[in-house]
Amino acid sequence: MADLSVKIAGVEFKNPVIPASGVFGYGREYEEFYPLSKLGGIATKGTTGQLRTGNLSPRIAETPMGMLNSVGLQNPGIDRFIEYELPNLMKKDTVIIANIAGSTPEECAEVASKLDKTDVHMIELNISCPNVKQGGAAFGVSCQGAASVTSLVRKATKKPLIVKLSPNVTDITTIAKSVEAEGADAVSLINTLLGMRIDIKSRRPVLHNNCGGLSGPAVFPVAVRMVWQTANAVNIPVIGMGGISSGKDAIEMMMAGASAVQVGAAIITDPFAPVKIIDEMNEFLDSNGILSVDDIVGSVKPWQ
Amino acid sequence: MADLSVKIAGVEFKNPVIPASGVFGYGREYEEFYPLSKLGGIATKGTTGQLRTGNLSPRIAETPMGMLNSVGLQNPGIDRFIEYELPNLMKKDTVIIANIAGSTPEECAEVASKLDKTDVHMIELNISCPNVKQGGAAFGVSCQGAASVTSLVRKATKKPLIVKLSPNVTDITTIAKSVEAEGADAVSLINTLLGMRIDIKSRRPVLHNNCGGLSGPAVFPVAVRMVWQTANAVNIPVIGMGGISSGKDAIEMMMAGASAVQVGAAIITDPFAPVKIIDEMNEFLDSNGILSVDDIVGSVKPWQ
Amino acid sequence: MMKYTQGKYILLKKITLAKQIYDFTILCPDIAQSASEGQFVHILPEHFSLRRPISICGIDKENGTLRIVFEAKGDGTNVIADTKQGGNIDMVGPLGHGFTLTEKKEKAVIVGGGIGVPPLLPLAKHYGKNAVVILGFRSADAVILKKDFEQTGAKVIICTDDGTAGIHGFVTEPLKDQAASADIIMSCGPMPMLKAISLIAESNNVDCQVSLEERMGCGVGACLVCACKVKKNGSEHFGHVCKDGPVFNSKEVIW
Amino acid sequence: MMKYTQGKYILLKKITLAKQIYDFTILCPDIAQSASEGQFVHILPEHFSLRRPISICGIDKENGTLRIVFEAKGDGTNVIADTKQGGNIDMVGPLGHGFTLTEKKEKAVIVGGGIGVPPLLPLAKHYGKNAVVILGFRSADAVILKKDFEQTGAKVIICTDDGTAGIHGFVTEPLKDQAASADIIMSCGPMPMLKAISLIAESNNVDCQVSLEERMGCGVGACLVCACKVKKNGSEHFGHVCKDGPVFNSKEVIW
Ligand SMILES: Cc1cc2nc3c(=O)[nH]c(=O)nc-3n(C[C@H](O)[C@H](O)[C@H](O)COP(=O)(O)OP(=O)(O)OC[C@H]3O[C@@H](n4cnc5c(N)ncnc54)[C@H](O)[C@@H]3O)c2cc1C
Ligand SMILES: Cc1cc2nc3c(=O)[nH]c(=O)nc-3n(C[C@H](O)[C@H](O)[C@H](O)COP(=O)(O)OP(=O)(O)OC[C@H]3O[C@@H](n4cnc5c(N)ncnc54)[C@H](O)[C@@H]3O)c2cc1C
Ligand SMILES: Cc1cc2nc3c(=O)[nH]c(=O)nc-3n(C[C@H](O)[C@H](O)[C@H](O)COP(=O)(O)O)c2cc1C
Ligand SMILES: Cc1cc2nc3c(=O)[nH]c(=O)nc-3n(C[C@H](O)[C@H](O)[C@H](O)COP(=O)(O)O)c2cc1C
Ligand code: FES
Ligand code: FES
Repeated sequence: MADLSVKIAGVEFKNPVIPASGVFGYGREYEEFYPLSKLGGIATKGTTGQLRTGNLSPRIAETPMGMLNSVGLQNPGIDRFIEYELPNLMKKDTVIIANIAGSTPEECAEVASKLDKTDVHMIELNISCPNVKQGGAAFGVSCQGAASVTSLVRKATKKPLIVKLSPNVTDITTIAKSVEAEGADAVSLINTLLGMRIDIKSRRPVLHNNCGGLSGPAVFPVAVRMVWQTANAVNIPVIGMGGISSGKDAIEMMMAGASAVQVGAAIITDPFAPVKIIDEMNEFLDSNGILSVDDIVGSVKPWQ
Repeated sequence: MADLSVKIAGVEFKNPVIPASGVFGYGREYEEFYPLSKLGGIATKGTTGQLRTGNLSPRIAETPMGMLNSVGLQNPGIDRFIEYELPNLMKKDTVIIANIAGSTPEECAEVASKLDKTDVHMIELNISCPNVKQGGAAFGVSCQGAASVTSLVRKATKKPLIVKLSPNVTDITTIAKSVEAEGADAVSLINTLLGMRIDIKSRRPVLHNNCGGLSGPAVFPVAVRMVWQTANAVNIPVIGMGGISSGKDAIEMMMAGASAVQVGAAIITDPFAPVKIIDEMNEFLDSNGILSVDDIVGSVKPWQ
Repeated sequence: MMKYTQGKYILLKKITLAKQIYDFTILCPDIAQSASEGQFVHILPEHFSLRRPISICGIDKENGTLRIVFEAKGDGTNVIADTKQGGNIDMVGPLGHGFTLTEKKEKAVIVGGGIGVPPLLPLAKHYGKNAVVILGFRSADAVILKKDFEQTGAKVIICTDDGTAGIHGFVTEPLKDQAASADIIMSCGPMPMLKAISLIAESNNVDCQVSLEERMGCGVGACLVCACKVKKNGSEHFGHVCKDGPVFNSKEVIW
Repeated sequence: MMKYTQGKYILLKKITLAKQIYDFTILCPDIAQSASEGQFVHILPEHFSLRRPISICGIDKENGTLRIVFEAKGDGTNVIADTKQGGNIDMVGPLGHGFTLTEKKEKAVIVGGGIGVPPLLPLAKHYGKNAVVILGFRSADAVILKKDFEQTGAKVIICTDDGTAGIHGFVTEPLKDQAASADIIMSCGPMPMLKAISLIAESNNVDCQVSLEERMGCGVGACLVCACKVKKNGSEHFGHVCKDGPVFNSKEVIW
């Protein structure tokens, strides 16, 4: 058994596998499959200042080796999260990462400052959602937008702060550097790629929101590339995600430069995905004589 | 049999299915499978001012429902293309689209002006390749880069000019609008998404170029979204591509707003892909009582 | 104890009931043990990313089997339909909030439409001779499970849109005759049918349970993709078909 | 006439030759008819995007069959290996530029290493008793096709890395004894082996043909992904393994 533990921004993880925000709710449902203590950590559903009902259904569509979703940040609001979900999660012997979002930098900061007073281990700031003050463009698609929301949230909390980046950008490294400069302790990537499907019989977009976020194995090569680029551009740890569905995928993502990985779509396909991934990582490390998973982080040897 | 013919920038296509640049060479090999006259058109391998040898091998990697390539514009140069390949192609009773590229706007313009004196039907300007004058960033990732190369090429030729857009951008519609403003007669999209795979045994990137371009069914939802956005943003025709592998995919892309489609990766998987796609489109149109393929272009009814 | 199970289960028996309609008996003792009426299983077609929700049509706890009846409609259900007898079915279950059974002696009017019919069979079994079952189909060749329903002792009324079998017309006609004397109405089928039925139930002041459909992701209530608007305690909110449903009290549904 | 064919062909016979090494006989009259020594077929594993190039190990024009022998190594070849007898193989072929046969009466020294051995069998058949075949394997349990080569009448020399069968050592040792008297050398196997062989051929001034490998896309020469550097008429340029090769004159190869 290899040592799977990793440390990110001062927080110890028993292993580097974390269900991604949005697919795992607050863990209650998956506890009916396996103990949550098996997981390295849990990234909770994105939480905003107030309750949000999200988009109209249908909210999901199948794509080749992937899926589109348009849930749209449905959540009960930060107060309810802190009161009802967080205390339960904090008992589960795993790292709890509260994923947060908002329509304005101020909303994000307010949510963060409420979490600052709780026991939550880390905060993950999702900057892929539209900034209403900037005409609806996502914070995360410009350096300025990303920096301004990061800076405000950074002031609102002393908790380890992960900023989760959008892949729908020309150069993700410039965004990563600007959130690093504003005090992010880590970055996580990738959020979903914007996509669309049309039902050719009804000529309607499958998603009621017209467009949605693409995730699953289809996006894996894009995610590996962005993680590799970002890990080479910043000095803070990178948490990698996007299409990971096996232990080998997780190993590949860590070799590209990720200090830990998140697993999203794969859990929708197979609820046991994260525990299988942990087992498969162990197997790979053991059969290759690698003693600690830490040793493979960023170990890819690029061609010159 | 529905009417499959379409007209783009004044050029008549017998059907809207065109092998994409790079997968079909100059058609010689596929003529050993079926007559090229079955095809709506052919986009030839990207041609530059001089011979190019491309990148080192390996140049291809498998990904979930897709592939990465890093051929790197290997081609014999424009003079050899005009002398040896074009005359042969012009006999094939199909629309010939010469795909061109270069390291500087001037190189692109020079290639275009040489083609201007030939019988080629259309020119497709690939702006996804690095602009050496701008530190190696692709022309196509900034409005300015895209506009400047389009403007120079526009001056060099009276041929119908298609500008082929890169998907590796924050907002493809702004790029599309800027090439429209410089006189492009049509835009085609998407080129490949930048991706990477690592062989976890050797810890080497699978591609000798480290990164490569992702194409195939995996990217289809991203392509549909970008075509839809672009068709709604410009007044010139859009040629859609990215992951099309069936007649239904082609229909979906056209409903999203494409006036014709190109097929790349699917031909590598199945050499007969384009002819199968033509047959399947016909079947769909017939069984749905649609008399002309033109009627479905942009016919998606988005949710409000 | 864990409530949900996931695994690859053996397809024991495969029958074709009508054109593109399959009847599967699957060996899955753990799921069968805890399954109840109106719940569903979530099946992964090989090489797909999303599971397909299929209602439970029969529960045999003794033999550890479940029965499902489904239509091979699109790509995914066609792949499931291609499973060979003896082959594997990747399944998560039992999922969802099913029908709430009342006492056997009550008069239950059970109304099904098309491929919404299968999940109602266990209800007919429960209420037996006290049940009136009204089943609507497109035409005679689409009629399924008639014998199965008759064997429960229930009174079975068949309707077809084109009159090729049973009553010519919609299920709502016979329902109108039965609703006044009903203690409870339970239904599954297309949305317009469910809506019409719930109006009849309401006007007769009879409790009514309906089974809804929505596109699903996780199937367990975590990913929030299967949202549907529901009224509860006067206020509107989003329920989730996979966990709060698929069966809802008709008064909760916002049509 | 069309030169290439693509289709789904029936797997007539499937044998396991050694651990993870499969021997397939495929009914494909159109491909068999035009196939020649050293060419390959391009096989699509179900649900994959890229085909796998596999050399032709036997051509039976009369019965319209091809024989291929391959190792189930990675994901794709494992899927191909799972094809059941009677099942379908999606195949494009015959592809590539194969070995250039000289007159039967010449002394051909044929050298194969590991999974590079199968494409050499048709050569041994051609040269028969005038051929000397030197085959290298990891160990005794990896030896394949020994009997097939012996049946051609050729002299067969087996080498193993660990000495568990035949000569203990590399194929280059016996080759050194044979090269001086050879009219031609033909080889397929790992790159370092091919390089060593081509050096021996050169120092003995014997013509040498080697079969190379490169990752492939289209397999027909159109996509340009299988580039390898070659020398021709003194100048370096990119050849393409799928069309200009897989067999090259060893003097053309840039090692
Ligand atoms: C709770 C529940 C119980 C069901 N029980 C049965 C049953 O017993 N028998 C039966 O034949 N059908 C049943 N259905 C409908 C069945 O799930 C769909 O017919 C099936 O998912 C369609 O998949 P496909 O691969 O054929 O279609 P595709 O068009 O390939 O599906 C694409 C996506 O849309 C989803 N989708 C398409 N139609 C529906 C639908 N009507 N409801 C939900 N998702 C849909 C698919 O699950 C998939 O995610 C039930 C649906 C739900 C929600
Ligand atoms: C002309 C030619 C003839 C061949 N003949 C035979 C044969 O007769 N018997 C046999 O066992 N093998 C043969 N090979 C090697 C065989 O093609 C590879 O072992 C096979 O492609 C590996 O696929 P995979 O799915 O097992 O591996 P994966 O690792 O899943 O493959 C990933 C990708 O890399 C490619 N790839 C991996 N290894 C090789 C390789 N060595 N050469 C080319 N592409 C590779 C695959 O084709 C695929 O595109 C031949 C290769 C070439 C080029
Ligand atoms: C149904 C669904 C809901 C999601 N909700 C959120 C969210 O609330 N906040 C967030 O930051 N990311 C959200 N994501 C994005 C994922 O956390 C993850 O970044 C993305 O899906 C890529 O990983 P994957 O390919 O493993 O799914 C969601 C993804 C899915 C599929
Ligand atoms: C092997 C390969 C080579 C390519 N070469 C070129 C090229 O020379 N010029 C170009 O504009 N696009 C090139 N492309 C991109 C395709 O033309 C197309 O835009 C892209 O692959 C998306 O379509 P697809 O998913 O159908 O493959 C190439 C693609 C592949 C797979
Ligand atoms: S399908 Fe995930 S919450 Fe219902
Ligand atoms: S594989 Fe396409 S050119 Fe060789």
